[in-house]
Amino acid sequence: MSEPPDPQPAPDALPEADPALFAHALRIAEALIFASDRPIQPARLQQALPPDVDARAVITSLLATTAGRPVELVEVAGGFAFRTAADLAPAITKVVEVPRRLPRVAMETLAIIAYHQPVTRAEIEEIRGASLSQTTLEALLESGLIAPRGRKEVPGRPSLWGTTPRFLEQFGLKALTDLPRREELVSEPAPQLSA
Amino acid sequence: MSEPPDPQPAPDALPEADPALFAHALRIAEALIFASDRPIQPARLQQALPPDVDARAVITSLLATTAGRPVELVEVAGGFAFRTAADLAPAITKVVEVPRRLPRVAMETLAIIAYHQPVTRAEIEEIRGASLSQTTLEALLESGLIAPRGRKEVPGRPSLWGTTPRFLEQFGLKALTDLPRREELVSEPAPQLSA
Amino acid sequence: MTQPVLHLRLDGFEGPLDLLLDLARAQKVDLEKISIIALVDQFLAVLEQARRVRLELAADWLVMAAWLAWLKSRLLVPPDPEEEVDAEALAAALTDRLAELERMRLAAAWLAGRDQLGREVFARGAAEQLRVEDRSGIHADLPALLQAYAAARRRALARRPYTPKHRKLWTVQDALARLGRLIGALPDWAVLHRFLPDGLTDPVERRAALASTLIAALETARGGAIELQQERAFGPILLRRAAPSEAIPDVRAA
Repeated sequence: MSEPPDPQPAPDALPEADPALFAHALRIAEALIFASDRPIQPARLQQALPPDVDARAVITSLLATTAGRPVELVEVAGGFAFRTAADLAPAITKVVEVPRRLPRVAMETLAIIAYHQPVTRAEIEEIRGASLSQTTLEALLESGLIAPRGRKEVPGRPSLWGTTPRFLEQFGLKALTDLPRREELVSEPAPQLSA
Repeated sequence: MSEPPDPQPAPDALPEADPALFAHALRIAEALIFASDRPIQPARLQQALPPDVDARAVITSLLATTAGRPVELVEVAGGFAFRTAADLAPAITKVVEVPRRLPRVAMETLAIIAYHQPVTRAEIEEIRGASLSQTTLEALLESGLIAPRGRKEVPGRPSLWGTTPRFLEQFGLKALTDLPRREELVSEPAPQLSA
Repeated sequence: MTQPVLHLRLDGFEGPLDLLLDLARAQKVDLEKISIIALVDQFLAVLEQARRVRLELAADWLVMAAWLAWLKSRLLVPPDPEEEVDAEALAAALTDRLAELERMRLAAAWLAGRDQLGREVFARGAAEQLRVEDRSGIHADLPALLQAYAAARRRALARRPYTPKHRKLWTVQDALARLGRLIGALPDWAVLHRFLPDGLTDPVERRAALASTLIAALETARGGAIELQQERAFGPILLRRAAPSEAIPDVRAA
């Protein structure tokens, strides 16, 4: 608290500030910071305060009194703002499920893994007739729909990929054998594809 | 921001609810209502509270503890929200931008819509004995205070208008029933209407 | 909506009803007790005054003036039981309209007198986002998975380089050899088709073999080893081993 001497003080007043005035300033500060759509800088707060009350001192006081409260004063970029306490976030936030749509490449890759597992990335590329980006594979991995199934004993020992129980769940399958046979989906010219 | 309820209650606390649980519920309620810029309905609050704590009881407690504070809990538009105390407005408006007041015509139109809803534009004009400019209706619409409420099944199928929850919020009303009853709308002895 | 033509006392009135209400208010606090006749006189007087300054008046003012003058005349004559319109009821309806407008004015004033959000009281300026989107779920079903597989395979297959199908064509040499082998075992006339190689499913290959076999048969017949016969155009071509003693009869080939 910087101490602007009270201009019209009772002779016995504190040298710093009139406590009633300071209390009023605290009320103003609390309401203003609450109402502002962006963090309040001390200079901005100062405009709203009685002339003899220092905005910094008010903020310091407010920081102390709101610490540990469900709504705390915090210093953020550009000034001071009220924020709900971090420990309450799980209770007050509402989780809304927004299922993602798999991109086409991911969906095709997943389908190929499902039908040809265990399968290497190179084999997937051959079956799809297009190269496969690492990100697509990683996204599928992250989604929990595929998992590594060891390595193929060929030069380079590439990872083999297969589907997970989560995959069966996602597509409502009891087992992989519930998938329609490949021949029902595409007429393959020759069985030369079982890479 | 209420006074912090004691989180570690004395062992002789009330037998009904676990006081620590209730104190936690109070924290959640305060944070939840504070975080939102729209009124929180008790049902929404209930979802966020521990199962054994009644949202109504928490609200009642919060209403009591925040009364007279710079930011008070108020009941508005079917829910509960924090609002700055009216006496602090002069200080706040020094810093926070204040929207323009609605012109008299718009206020009158709004009152007619509030009391006669759902009501067509022609009916509003009939009551006012004057035509209603499109700008007035647009201004009300833009402010979010009114909204279309279907069409009247008469020739031309004119739009029907009604007030919104935002209207209740704007004027601090719990519900439309908070509006004065028609019988209460009597002029005080000789209100001077300047012409 | 006040037109620029409305000057003087009409300035600031939002139409005839507004003026009437103002005049009625000046009469009595209770609108139910106002004198319609006095009201009409006052209204017409104001209008007259306005017209002296400005001749143009908006139509709705003139309509109201005419209607009020008519109403006044009806109110002054004793009620006629034969009369369809009840002047008293019309006057009462006018009073009701004025009362309703008055109530709405008061309601507007009541609203305006309340602490308004954003003016006298303030809500949380910077709301916090309470909604967390969980995007871990995946929107995909089995049909989509199967379609994806089929689409990927079809596309991959379509992308393969085109290689023309290798055709195994039955040459005349082949046909000659086959004919030579089979002819010895032939007891009687036999159709040419029987001399085609087995397992020819492709129609193109089958026709090629038939042509080669026919040429081979003609060749063999020319050498005198076999006889050919065709009864009619497009009829079956028959052949048999030539009788060793006989001379070559007429050979009618296709």
